[in-house]
Amino acid sequence: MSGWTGLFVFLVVSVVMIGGLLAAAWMLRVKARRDSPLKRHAYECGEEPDGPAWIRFHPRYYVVALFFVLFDVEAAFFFPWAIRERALGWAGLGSIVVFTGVLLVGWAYALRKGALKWQ
Amino acid sequence: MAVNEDALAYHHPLYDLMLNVPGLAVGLAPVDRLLTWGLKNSLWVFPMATSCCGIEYMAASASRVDIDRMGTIPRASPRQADVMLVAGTITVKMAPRVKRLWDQMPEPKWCIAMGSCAISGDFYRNLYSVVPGIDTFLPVDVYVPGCPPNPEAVMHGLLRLQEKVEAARAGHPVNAEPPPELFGAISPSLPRLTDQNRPPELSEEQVQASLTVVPEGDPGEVPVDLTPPSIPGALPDGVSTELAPLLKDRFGVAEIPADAPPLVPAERHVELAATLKALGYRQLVFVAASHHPAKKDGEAEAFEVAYALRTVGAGSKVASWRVRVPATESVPTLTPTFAGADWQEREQFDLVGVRFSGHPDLRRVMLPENWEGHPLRRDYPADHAAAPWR
Amino acid sequence: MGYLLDGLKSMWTTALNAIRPPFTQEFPKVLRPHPERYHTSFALLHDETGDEACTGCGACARICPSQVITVKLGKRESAITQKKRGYADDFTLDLTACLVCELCVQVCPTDAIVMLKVPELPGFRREDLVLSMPRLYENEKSKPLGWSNATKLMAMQDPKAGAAKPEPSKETAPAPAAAGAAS
Amino acid sequence: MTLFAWLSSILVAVIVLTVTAFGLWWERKLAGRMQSRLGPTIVGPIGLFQPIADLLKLVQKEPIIPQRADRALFWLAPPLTTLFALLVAALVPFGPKLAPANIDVGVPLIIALGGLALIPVWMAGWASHNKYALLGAMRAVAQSVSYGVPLVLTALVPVILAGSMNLNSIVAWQHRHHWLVVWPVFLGLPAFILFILAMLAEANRIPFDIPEAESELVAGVSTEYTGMHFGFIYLAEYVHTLVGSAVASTLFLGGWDGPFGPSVLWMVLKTCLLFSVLYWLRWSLVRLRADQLMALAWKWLVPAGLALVLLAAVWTQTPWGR
Repeated sequence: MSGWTGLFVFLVVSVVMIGGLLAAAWMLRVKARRDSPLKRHAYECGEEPDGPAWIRFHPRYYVVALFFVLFDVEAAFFFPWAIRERALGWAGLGSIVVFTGVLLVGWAYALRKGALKWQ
Repeated sequence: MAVNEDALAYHHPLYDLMLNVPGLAVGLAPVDRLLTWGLKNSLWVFPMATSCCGIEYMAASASRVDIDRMGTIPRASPRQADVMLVAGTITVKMAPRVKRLWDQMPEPKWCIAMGSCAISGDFYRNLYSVVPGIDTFLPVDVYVPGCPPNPEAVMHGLLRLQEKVEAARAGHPVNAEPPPELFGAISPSLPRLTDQNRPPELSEEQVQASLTVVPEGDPGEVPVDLTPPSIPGALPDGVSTELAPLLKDRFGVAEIPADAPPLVPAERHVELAATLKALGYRQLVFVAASHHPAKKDGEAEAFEVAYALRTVGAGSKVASWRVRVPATESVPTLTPTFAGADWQEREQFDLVGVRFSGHPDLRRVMLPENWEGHPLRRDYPADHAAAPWR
Repeated sequence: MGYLLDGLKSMWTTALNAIRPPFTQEFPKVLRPHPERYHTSFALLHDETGDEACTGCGACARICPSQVITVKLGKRESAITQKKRGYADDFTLDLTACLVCELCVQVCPTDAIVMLKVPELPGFRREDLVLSMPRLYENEKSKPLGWSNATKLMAMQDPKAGAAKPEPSKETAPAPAAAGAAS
Repeated sequence: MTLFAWLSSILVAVIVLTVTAFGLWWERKLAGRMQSRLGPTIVGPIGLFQPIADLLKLVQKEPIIPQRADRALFWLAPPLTTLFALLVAALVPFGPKLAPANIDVGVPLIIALGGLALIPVWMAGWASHNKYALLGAMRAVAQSVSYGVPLVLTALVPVILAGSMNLNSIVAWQHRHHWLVVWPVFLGLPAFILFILAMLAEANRIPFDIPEAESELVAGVSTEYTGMHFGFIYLAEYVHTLVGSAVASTLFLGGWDGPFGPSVLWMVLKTCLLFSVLYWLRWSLVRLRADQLMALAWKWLVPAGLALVLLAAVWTQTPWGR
């Protein structure tokens, strides 16, 4: 339990420190006397911003996210097994090999299907 | 401490408030010194490098001079930069972009004009397309002379800027009054941002100049009397000999001048180009137009457009001709025959003002969209008042 | 695999660089020696009699590609030789638009204008970079002068002399402001 | 106990931030030397006060919020990046039981906090309403998400060998046996290298810094940020690297374990050394393309991580690893 208290205390300390920096920046900030209307335009290498930036993205990013969900959830299953690994012995090892095997079949299938082709 | 409020383009809202609390001001003096020290020792540069001075700036960042020694690092985004280092010629088309980037930098910010082009436009300063010094639209803090300045000079400029930062915060800005005997020594004598007698609305005008079309009187009234030059025989070698019989037999051209391309009737020249293309002249080398103002002996204003084609491969042959039309008429476009004529004709339209009939997309290609007039016409004044930024 | 090998190679290179002495010459403290014909700023000289060498002929103003030199010709009696000759009443060189091409030095018939070996100080105003006549004569006294003047440059091009030319001495100390230093 | 928590928290947070600030200076110095330059020399003795000057400059800059930005997110994101990067430091033991938070599920918590640091990056990219920032954030998310998997897998190797997820116990196990990179070397060394690669990718450092590739994306996520807000993003990147190297040295290099002297010294020494090596990598390598990056993660690092995990499990069943 004490560990979590420590983490909480650390969180408070960090928040205070970062907040202090923010407050200092707020207190010491400068303000322009004359503001140009161009100042708050989005930066686009000196050009007029061309349309909104919140646009649709290529689905390849979505595929990466799907991949991640698959593997990270599976990787989370490793943790409980990992700390009991010695006690579980060869039986535990065998079952995790089977588990990994199934995972790898899915991995190979996805690669074969070109899920990571970045075009 | 004693920040001269009027001298700086920015102020500290809360900090100023704290200074007004009695007694606190004394305590804040070291804080102020510390802040100034931070400000002047961390000048991050936004390199606005457009030409050869940019190379010298790069050399300044490299091993020999290494401006990182004084904490100067380049930032790609103006939002994080403190100093805009304008290194190179700024053209009229570039100037609004420079201005926009300058505006997007957060205060406090400074500007260094590096090299003659940025300071005054150098020997392009009377050219229609070049801004005669960036201080016509930007407040420049340090001028680094040279063409280009060497890397040490860049660092020296930054060191001078540090002096200026410190002096400005101490309340005595360094460039208060220019020596009067030097007024008018600088040419062209255009109003600069630092000029005391510069009308304040001028800056706004110059910003707007490239954003909106400013209605102006007809600039074409300047009397210019220049004999129209014949287009020089730029291609003395390799000019095709088979062109002469072709022109004489099929296109009815009477004489073929020795020192210039032959003159072809405008209505036949597309056909000529197609014929030549069939003969193997596959490449359009150039389209070059010239303007011939009206002369006193009654000769009307006219345009001449010269074309040159060449065969592709070893032993290349060249065929060239010209077309002359009155200024009111247009030249038939070559775009259907040679796709490359598209942009070249656009360029001639842009700079000289020749119209090409049948051209698919006849608009400006080099100059800004709102440019007035055609700068390579002979009656276009060199220091054109209507040109933006002037 | 290629990336890995190249990466290791570049890591080796950077590691070697890190233990080598750096190239940097610390600018404000250490000044790099400049070549004798270093193109930077200008000075007007006095001739061997101690009179102003410039005759106000305006050859420099005519040849200047960016037209930064203005010379005002005046004729008066010399205070030293008592002969009447041309003088520059006013001489202004606008360094803000100067190309530092050295053409003015090359055409000067009296070797009156030469280049300096040190650059002009970066200025806070455009006017700081305008070299007026007092400043140009001041430069002669206070700054190291470059090697080249019109006579020496002409001698370099003399076909009889060939390419052989007296290579200037390597001293980098400021040349003395004595009259005739460049004649 | 609570007093200890407060004191150690303040101490660790201050130390991490200070070390990071001078890590900035150290990096510029190191980068300079690697490029035959000197790096900062003018501000303070051997340029030591350069980060302080930078900080003092950054707090004075004018804050600009772009016209179409999401104001709240735009303001909140950069402090959060620093906060999450900093939080990991609470879990790293600087000596036997000497950590602000000694938590039994340390390893997964570290990975979770590292993953959490992704959210403010995405917030910043989205809120800026700038194409470079958004593209940078998109790439950052795709990259961190991809490299999260090998990170988890390689962190499992010490967990399996030590039989605990508590960082302190892992170091204690290394203290009793060997440092993990030393023995079993065929497990520890590849796992260490993989962990470093994945950690670099999570922190968006070269060679995995496509989210802020200067040559194509200006400054990536931080494009629209001025002043201290940019400073926070900048700081977070370095805190992330510093804390990442602290975690890596805890998991694989024996943490506070050393042959002599105080344990804190060893921990700091190892962390700083690893930190410097990461800079060495940064100034030597070129960045990978986005597709190469993804291919590296999914085609090579993930299977390699799985293999390492299984190998570690087999090793613990053999008489030598028992």
